[in-house]
Amino acid sequence: MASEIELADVQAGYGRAAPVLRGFSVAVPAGSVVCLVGPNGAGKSTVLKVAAGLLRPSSGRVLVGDADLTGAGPQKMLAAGVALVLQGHSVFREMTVAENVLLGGYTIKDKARVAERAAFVRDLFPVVAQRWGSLAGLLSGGQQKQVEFARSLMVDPKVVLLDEPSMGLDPKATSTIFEQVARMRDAGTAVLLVEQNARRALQTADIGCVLDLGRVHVSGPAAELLADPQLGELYLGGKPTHIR
Amino acid sequence: MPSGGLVFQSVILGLLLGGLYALLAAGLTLYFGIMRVVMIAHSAFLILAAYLAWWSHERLGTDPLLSMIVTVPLFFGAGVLFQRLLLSRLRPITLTMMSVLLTFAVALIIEGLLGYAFTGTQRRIQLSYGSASIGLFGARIAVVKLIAFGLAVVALGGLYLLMKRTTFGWALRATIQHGDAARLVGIDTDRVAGYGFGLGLATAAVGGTALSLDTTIYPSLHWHWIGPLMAIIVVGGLGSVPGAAAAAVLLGLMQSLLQIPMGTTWAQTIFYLALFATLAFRPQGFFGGRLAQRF
Amino acid sequence: MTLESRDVRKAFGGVVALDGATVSFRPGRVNALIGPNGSGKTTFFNCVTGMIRADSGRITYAGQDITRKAPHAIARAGVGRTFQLCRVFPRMSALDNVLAAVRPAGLAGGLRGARRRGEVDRARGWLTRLGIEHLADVEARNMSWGQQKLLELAGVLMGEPDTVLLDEPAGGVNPALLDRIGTLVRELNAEGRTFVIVEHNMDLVMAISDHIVVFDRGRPIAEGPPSLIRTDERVLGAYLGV
Amino acid sequence: MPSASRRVLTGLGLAALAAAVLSFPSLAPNPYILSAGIVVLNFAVLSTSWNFVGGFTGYISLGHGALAGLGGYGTALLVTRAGLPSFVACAVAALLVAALAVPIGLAALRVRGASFVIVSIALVLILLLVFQSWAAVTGGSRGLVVPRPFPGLLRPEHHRVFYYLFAALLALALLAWWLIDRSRFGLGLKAIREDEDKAEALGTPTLAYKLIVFVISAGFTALAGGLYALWFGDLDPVFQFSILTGCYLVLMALLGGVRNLFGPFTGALIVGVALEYFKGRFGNTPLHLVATGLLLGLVVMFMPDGILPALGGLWRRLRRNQQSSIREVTAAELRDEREREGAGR
Amino acid sequence: DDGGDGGQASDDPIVVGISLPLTGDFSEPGKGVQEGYEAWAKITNDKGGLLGRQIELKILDDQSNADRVVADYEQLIGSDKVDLVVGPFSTRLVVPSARVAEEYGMLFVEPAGAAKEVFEQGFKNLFYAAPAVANDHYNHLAEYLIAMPPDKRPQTVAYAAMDDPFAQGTAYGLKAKLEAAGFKTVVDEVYPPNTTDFGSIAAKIAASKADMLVGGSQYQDGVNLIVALQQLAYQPKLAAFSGAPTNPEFAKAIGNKTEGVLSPTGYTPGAPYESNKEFVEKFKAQFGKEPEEDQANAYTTGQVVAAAVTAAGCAEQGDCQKKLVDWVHANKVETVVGPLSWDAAGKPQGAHMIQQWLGGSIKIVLPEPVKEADLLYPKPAW
Ligand SMILES: Nc1ncnc2c1ncn2[C@@H]1O[C@H](COP(=O)(O)OP(=O)(O)OP(=O)(O)O)[C@@H](O)[C@H]1O
Ligand SMILES: Nc1ncnc2c1ncn2[C@@H]1O[C@H](COP(=O)(O)OP(=O)(O)OP(=O)(O)O)[C@@H](O)[C@H]1O
Ligand SMILES: CC(C)C[C@H](N)C(=O)O
Ligand SMILES: [Mg+2]
Ligand SMILES: [Mg+2]
Repeated sequence: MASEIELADVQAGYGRAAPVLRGFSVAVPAGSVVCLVGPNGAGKSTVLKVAAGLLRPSSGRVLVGDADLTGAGPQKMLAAGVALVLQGHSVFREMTVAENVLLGGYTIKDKARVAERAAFVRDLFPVVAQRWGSLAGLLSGGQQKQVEFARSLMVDPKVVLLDEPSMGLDPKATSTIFEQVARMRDAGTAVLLVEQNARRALQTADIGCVLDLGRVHVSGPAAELLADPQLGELYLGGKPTHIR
Repeated sequence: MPSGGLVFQSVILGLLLGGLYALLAAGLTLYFGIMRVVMIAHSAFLILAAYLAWWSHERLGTDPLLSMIVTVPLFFGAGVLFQRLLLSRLRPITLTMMSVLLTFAVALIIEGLLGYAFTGTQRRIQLSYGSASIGLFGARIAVVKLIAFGLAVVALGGLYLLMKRTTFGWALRATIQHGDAARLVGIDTDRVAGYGFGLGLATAAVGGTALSLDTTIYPSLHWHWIGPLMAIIVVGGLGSVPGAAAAAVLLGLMQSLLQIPMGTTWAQTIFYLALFATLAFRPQGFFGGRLAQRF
Repeated sequence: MTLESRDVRKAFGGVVALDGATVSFRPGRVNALIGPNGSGKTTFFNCVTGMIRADSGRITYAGQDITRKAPHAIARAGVGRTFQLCRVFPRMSALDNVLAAVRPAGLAGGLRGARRRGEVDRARGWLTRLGIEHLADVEARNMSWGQQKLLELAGVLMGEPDTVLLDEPAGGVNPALLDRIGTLVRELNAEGRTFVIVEHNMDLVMAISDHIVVFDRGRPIAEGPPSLIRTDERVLGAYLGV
Repeated sequence: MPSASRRVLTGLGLAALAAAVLSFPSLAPNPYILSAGIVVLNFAVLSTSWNFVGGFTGYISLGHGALAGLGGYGTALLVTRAGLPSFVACAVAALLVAALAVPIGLAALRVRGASFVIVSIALVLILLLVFQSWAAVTGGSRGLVVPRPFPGLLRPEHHRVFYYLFAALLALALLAWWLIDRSRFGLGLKAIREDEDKAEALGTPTLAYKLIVFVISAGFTALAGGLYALWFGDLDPVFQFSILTGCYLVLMALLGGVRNLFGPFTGALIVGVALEYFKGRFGNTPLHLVATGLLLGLVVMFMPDGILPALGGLWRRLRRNQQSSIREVTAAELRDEREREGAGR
Repeated sequence: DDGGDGGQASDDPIVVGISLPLTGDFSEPGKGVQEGYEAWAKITNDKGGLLGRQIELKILDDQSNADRVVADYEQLIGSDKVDLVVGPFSTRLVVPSARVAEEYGMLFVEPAGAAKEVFEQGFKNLFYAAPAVANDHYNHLAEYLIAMPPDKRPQTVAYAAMDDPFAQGTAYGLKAKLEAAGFKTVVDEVYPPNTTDFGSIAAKIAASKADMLVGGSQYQDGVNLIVALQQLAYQPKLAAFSGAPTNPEFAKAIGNKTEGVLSPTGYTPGAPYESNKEFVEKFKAQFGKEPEEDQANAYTTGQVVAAAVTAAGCAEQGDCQKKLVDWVHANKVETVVGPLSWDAAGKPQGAHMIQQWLGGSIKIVLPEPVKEADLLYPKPAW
């Protein structure tokens, strides 16, 4: 089956400094979750930025479906069905939760459809419904994260790129997110997931991919990666119980 | 003790003046509150618009209000270009500081070119209805001031609706607050930011025309306006159009009334006193402005 | 040097973020503060460190009332903190970021050179301990999220606080490094430092903490050692969501 | 690192600079050139003074022209009304302005970024209004005449004396800036520039720091203003309290580079000469404003860090081409290294 | 220019250094002064120059800025080594520049420092080349009003003056005299030079219903005040403005409702003085318009300097300047504004004429000996 999104031999970086990604490739088939793990600074977020069109690769190709969208901007990418949830906090701080969520549907022309999606995300994240009228910048860290996720769910894209979606979320909300990821996969969406909560993420994922120094270090079925003790120690963390 | 008639007349003058202030400050609210840009050149653009109105009247004999047909789109375009070609290239980290200097540079350039083209002579449009007025309970309302006030109401109302009710307004605010996130929901941030700036300058075209109806203009006049306008948007709560309007009317009124006992020069200090009082007691402004106090 | 709060309230407009929070963090322990999103943990930190002012209630540190003290005074009293949305000095090198935590005493101290040998060595030491020594000369804004998080921690530790408040230290940090942070916390604790850690990574919390306080809706609903908290009904209901 | 040779080089550079500055009066072909030199030095002192606040803390003040004006008026009033000797008056005025800077700073430094800019503009405008309106004390628009400190001196001699006074003041300001720059206090200020809340949380008393440096800056600015008043002789509120002056100071500092000791000085030299040149070049048209504006715009767009850093960067790039500052290690290598370290312990 | 027998002068030209506000706030009158100087140089050169040498003007722009004007004279005297300097426009610029000239020992005749402050600085080399200083501009009007029968004359007076030494000086000179004679002051407003909105000032004046209005104005502020007063339907019985009414644009600017408006002037193109005919004629030929006061004052300045140079027989820096100064102090000079002489402070000893708009043109109404028409009182509505 053809991949919904594919990065082939991508080289990318910031400004004049040495490139961050050097010959990175990944393919995410429709209806599957690919989980990208790796140490801090390995280039995971950079991969997602390239995939979403925020960062133009210096070489290599970005394919969405059958189309070559290398170098296309985020709007084109979105139009092609690729959505990204950024790492860290990217709510529109001085706009209300409502405005944030509804802006998620910026590209949808059909008003009724926007309302429908809004109702859906309000159901999914109680915080969003509760704080519908307050300024998003005033929410707690985890609440903001939920708003962001809700915002990205306003469209239902073919490819979802998630940059550490569970960061800062309490266990309940984390579960909601992973359930949602599974549900999207089941609905045929291709999900490229970056997570430091690696064990949890790999449990949800179909394919795991370890990134180090801008290259694919290992990739394979998620379950296999989980079982590899060496990878566990280097990238996934042991069971922290041994600390004391 | 001032007579009741003088007080009433001053109230009317103050309200009319406040309306004009609100219009002149509207663009600043836009760039400053929403786009984090300190636009020193706003008043220079006001003066430029006023000059264009004067010039078209002088040359073509047309009513200065008609000049807006040209200046509004012209300024809008200039704003878009200014944002796209210059402001967007500044580094976000130092945007506030650099925008001050860049727009200051633009103000100097405009002042210099105006002086070059029209000399430093003070100019004033001579309208057939320039000294006409209508009576109201013993006070007089100058027709030109009333027109300026009307322009202010229309422009401000439009701006408010645009920002709060239209997708464009939302998109603009989103763009400023988190560019990357805005692009990721599909907003063409470059274009939106450009339009936002263009809009601010378009208000300058309207404001400048209103200004030209009843005052003298000269190239360095913009310095005179910077202080009061900045004070108005701080008191009004940065970024809040209704806040700026309320502050403008209030300060205009106070200035007008204070002139009775204190004279022209001292009455002007009210702007700065209000500014300092605002910062001391309510840095987020007295009318709205929620998160805006610190940036 | 107990950190105590008594009946602290903080409301933002209609939202009550802290609703009479009374807690006590004893010295020499690794304390954890957990609770659902929006339960007031960060607000609590902000009140303790003076970044925002509580509406009512009292906060004491080592017996001293610090409720109305300025943040820098509280920091000088020995309470250091990190931020949930990690904050570093973007246009300063990692080394300078750490050095900036050195607090000069008085005017003479302030005029001393900022890059004295001993302090630079100490700063490098912290970078090394957190595994980012290779980034010493890189400007903080050019670092990845996790790297910045570690850098922030290094800066706080450089200030040698007796009590360290960490707001989600694990958020976005690679699990392999997480072990390292956990170990570091235990080591520093063994050296005598007290910790209060806000964290959603339950594995980490359970592994390193001696004492856990659970917040819900702006007040503690349970506290005790990890073994107890893990099985507490209220905690399960409000937070762990089982 | 060849730090010893670098130090020698720095020393030589400084000596050369000092020699150039000090020998200027004897090289100047006529008193006019000398007076132009004084103007440049005055600008250099002012923008260096500005840079105490602007460079370290990143607070952009467009109001420093007003502080200089206060220094000038203070000096003049102390001489004419209190009968103080000229230079005593200048010092006392600077102290008074520094004292006045405390409440001003307390009010203004509470707000950041753009709001501070506005406050600083407001400071100029309100002082202009006060000094214009309060004619009984300040002379208002009729101006104020500052008595000559050396009444017997011919004008060229007068210039020469003041040239050296300004040079000494500049040296003092540079020394103070250098001391702060390398100190912990300075590092604290830079931290404020980067993230004020964070600096506060790390234990930096930010308000006190900002206030101290603002007061120092105000003091130096007022000294320069006072000295200028003694040299120039005529004060007029319109010129003493002008935003344009404040903006020129910022332009100079920025052009040279706010993070460099000699940045503002370099900027003052360039802008001072440029203003003189534009005046000659565009004579009786307001195009000199356009030229200044373009210069400022070009600096902001293409050299936001200033000339000195730009030159420094060029130099570094020429010497060793493109070094990557990020050392590259994979997780596995890191682990090995750590294990070695652990074994060593 | 090859005028007359100028060719035989083998010497270098006499360079006259001038700084003028050609840009900035005072650029309008500054340009007028420039024309006056240029007319003087051309007319003099056409007649063979001074001491047989041609006159060459070196004009710098001071941008209406006091710092610059000082630098300019510094440059002219120190660097360009001009032979003579003459003054800039406006009291604000004259005082600092006169100090430079003084300290270099140069003769300093100036066309535009009329406020009394100029003469309080102890300058010994300065001379104001016009009939009267600001405070004396309205002297004839004051005399006239005081001489009116007490029940017929205006009872209450409103003053509004720009905060500028010159403009204020004119209004306050009149005010002092009228108050002493028992005229009641009902409004006394001062407004900053940059004022553009006169609504509130006008409201105060209108509310006072003053019989007479005195404006210490330059040009545009006077117009603005009048329009604002028209908007409030205020009608004084007498209105006098310094500056504004003599401007050629004035009538149109206030909707041609000029009838009866008064103004003091130091110069009129129709003045009977000998040199004036030549001036007006040649000025018209050169610039295609009649000279106004600013042009005339500059020309007068030139005439004074020329007389001194001719008498002293020298024109260069150094000892010659002392001779020139001494000569001007000791002598009377015939000029386009009449014969001028000065006190020790350089203050001229005369008064201005009073003009009034009558039947669409401005005519001299005071003093009696030179009047072209009778003063109209009360003035018609505007
Ligand atoms: N804006 C930037 N400018 C320059 N360098 C950058 C920038 N952003 C990231 N880098 C560098 O690129 C490398 C990869 O960064 P990236 O953000 O992709 O890492 P990451 O794998 O997402 O790490 P983390 O887990 O910490 O989020 C890092 O070494 C970082 O220092
Ligand atoms: N400055 C503020 N203005 C208004 N409301 C605020 C502000 N700061 C926090 N709140 C509200 O207070 C509540 C508690 O927020 P807080 O940040 O303390 O939560 P938290 O426990 O740290 O959550 P998280 O785990 O998501 O970080 C939230 O509902 C939040 O919306
Ligand atoms: C004042 C500071 C901006 C200067 C210092 N040299 C630095 O690089 O940060
Ligand atoms: Mg990342
Ligand atoms: Mg939190």
